[in-house]
Amino acid sequence: MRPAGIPRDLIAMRVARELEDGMAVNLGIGLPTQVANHVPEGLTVWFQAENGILGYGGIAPDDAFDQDLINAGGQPVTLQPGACFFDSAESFAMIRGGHIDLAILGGLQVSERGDLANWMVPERGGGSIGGAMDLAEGARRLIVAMEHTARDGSPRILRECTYPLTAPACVDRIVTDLAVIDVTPEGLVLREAAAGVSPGGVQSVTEPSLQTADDFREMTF
Amino acid sequence: MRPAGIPRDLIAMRVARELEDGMAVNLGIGLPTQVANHVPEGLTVWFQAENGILGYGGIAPDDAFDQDLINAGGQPVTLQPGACFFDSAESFAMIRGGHIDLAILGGLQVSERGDLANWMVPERGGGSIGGAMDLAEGARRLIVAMEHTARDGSPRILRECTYPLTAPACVDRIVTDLAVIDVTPEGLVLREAAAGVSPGGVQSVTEPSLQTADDFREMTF
Amino acid sequence: MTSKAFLSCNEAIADVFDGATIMFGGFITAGTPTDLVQALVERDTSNITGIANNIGIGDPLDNLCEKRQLRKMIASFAIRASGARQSRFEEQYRAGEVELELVPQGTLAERIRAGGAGIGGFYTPTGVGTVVAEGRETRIIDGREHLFELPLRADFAFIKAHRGDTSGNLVYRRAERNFNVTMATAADIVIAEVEELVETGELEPEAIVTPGIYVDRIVKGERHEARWYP
Amino acid sequence: MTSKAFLSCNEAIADVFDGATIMFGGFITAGTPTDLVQALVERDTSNITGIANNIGIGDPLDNLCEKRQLRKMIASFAIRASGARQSRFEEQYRAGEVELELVPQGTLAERIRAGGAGIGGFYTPTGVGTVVAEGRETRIIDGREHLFELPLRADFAFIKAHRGDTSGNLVYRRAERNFNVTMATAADIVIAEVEELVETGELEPEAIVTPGIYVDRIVKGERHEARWYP
Repeated sequence: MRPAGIPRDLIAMRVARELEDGMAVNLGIGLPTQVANHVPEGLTVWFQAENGILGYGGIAPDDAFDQDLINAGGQPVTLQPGACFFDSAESFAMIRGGHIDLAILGGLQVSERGDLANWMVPERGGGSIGGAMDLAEGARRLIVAMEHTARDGSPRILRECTYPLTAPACVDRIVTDLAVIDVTPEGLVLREAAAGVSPGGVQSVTEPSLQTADDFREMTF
Repeated sequence: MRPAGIPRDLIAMRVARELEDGMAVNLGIGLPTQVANHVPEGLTVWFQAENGILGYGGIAPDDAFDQDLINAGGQPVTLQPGACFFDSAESFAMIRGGHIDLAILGGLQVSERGDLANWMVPERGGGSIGGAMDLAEGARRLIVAMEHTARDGSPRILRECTYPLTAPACVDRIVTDLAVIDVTPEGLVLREAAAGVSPGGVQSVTEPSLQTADDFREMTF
Repeated sequence: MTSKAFLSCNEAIADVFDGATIMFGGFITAGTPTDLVQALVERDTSNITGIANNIGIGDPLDNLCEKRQLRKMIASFAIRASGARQSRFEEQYRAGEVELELVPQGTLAERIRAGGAGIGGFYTPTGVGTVVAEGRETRIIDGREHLFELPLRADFAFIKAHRGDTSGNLVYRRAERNFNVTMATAADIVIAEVEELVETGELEPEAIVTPGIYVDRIVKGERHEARWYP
Repeated sequence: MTSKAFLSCNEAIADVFDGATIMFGGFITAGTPTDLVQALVERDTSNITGIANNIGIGDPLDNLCEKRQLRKMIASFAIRASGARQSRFEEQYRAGEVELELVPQGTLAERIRAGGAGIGGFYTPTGVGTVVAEGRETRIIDGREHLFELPLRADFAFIKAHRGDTSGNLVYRRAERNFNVTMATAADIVIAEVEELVETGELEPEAIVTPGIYVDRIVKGERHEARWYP
């Protein structure tokens, strides 16, 4: 049986602990978006929206909706002091040129080599690439934030992705409702697991084999 | 003997008659610069300086020198209503992308095919390309404004340029102190000559043979 | 100078022809040329190839599907990976009635920039090792694989800015710039919709983002309060 | 957030090493990082490869030639075609003491942009059929010959803006932008000199031209009235 994981908001809080002062960070659509609401006290993080904002704050309350002040998912956002605007070509120059310290993207599947698939469910067809391929190639560090398993309980961390890739070998760390897993040249390393979840519990819903880190510990937020 | 030509300022005035309302025009260093001071009454011309200005006016009086408001030759300029600023990458995107209707450049030599040499005198070495190569490739129309002959009286309009090229087959029209000559697929066509100068007089200081246009006439300003 | 101002969107787009390729600026709710697109819907122009970042539920562009005016879209965001409500474009796409060329957003922006900047082509690492790279020319530069990409241009660009002057200079509000700025450089005829149209000289030179020479026609539209559809 | 402000130019450039490649913003008198260059002269750093639009009489960069700090310049404007007075750079160039790589200005700007934008290389028609093309890879695209150009990056960029905040956001005055804006994206360490240094939040978001994340260090310099040398 699949171990019980932490709620989505706690995944966002765990990911938010990866933020460092002064970082430029791009948040993908969906779960990653919530990270903006959990920036640790005292840190300044420059959230970049690929539609042309650097320095947005959290998601804006609904009654403060400004159609010209949205993130790449279309959600209304607020502005921090020092924010600025630019066009899409400049925005992707920033992304492709390695100026984004950290991208936090949602995932459908991640392979043991760190291949990411997050833009298309083949059964459903179509798909939307958006900025994901550029971010996966261009960001200095890439964290995938996702549910550990698909709705039917099948693993999303696989030996090989079966969905079309966003980029090969691009993921550095995976944060799920069950665990924090690093992609390393030696394979996947389990660094943390949710309270009450054992390494064996994580492995039972993960296709490739996980090494348990020497300093393996419980996820904290 | 070389026919007597018009003064440099009249060359600039003749070139200024090529300006049309709303045109984006880049003026090269030297003689072309003076064209900005002869815009026909009632026309709005957008002078582009490749260092990042669109919409400068004439050369500024010396006591109005602003080091941040210079043309690509370093000369102080004034601003017209509707002027704007941009960086060098954007400026050359504008030039290379075909958004400059007319470039007016100085010349050292022009060939009968319209090759231009204007950035280096081999005897002197070194040379400075500046924006000339991009302008010669990118502007929709290119007029060369120059003295008809070198200081020693030798022709500057040649069968082949002997100086290093700025760009091959880029010149549309040549305006000199003696004549207005078009580069056409059929060769050089003499359209106008300065008052008192005959087609034969122009030909005597021009290496390739000139066809005289059916509507050949005296240069006016 | 002759003013570039047009009195109505209908007049500003009067020569848009069947089969035209049209770039549409805007990103979801920000910087969308709503009135120009509506005029295109009313004009009934058909067989359009559209180039835009996105087409989805609530986008004015989706209205072009009502009378099947679109032949093809080149976009980065068109079909949702999640199973939410379908746009009309998505319905027509799934029925095989409209073509879709999906392009990574940064590659789309850079191809348009190249089209406007006289760049013959460029290499990007984006898309390497994905379906985007299938059958495509690649090159190793500095040890890293890159895809070769060609410039993109259009017959028309419909763009939106906050303020503009009668010479075509444009100023954007907040995140309105997105694809508008680059598309203004890459089409034969560029038509700008602005909320406020002022005389030449009223915009601060340092504040102008799109130089007027890029814009052929400018027309005052209305501000449409747009909502986000999650 | 930790402020990026440094108290002096000397401190801001303290880790510039012998043999470094340095981009210098500025175009003749506009947007030149005069105080940073002067600090470099005083620091005696040697064997520098400089990348700049121009080096000539009256340019602060020419002062680097006094103690022969330059090994090589990559520039578009360095040696005058006319026979006017020579800069120290020109003297040393003619004596074979310093190297010069002359690049068309638009190609120089675009190569720097590519270096900052993660573009692996690009094709430009500029330089085809000239000495610039000698021994170079060319390609016919859409019937027109193009040259292949590679990106350009540096260890450091010294840039100048009018105002900046302690997060590194920059605003330029008039034609100050020139190469400063693009160079800010293409060096490992970017050091900005500004005439006025303000707190983060004091600059209007729409007015910021260089986003702060590109700038590593910012220092207040003096305004130097520069003159044009015809």
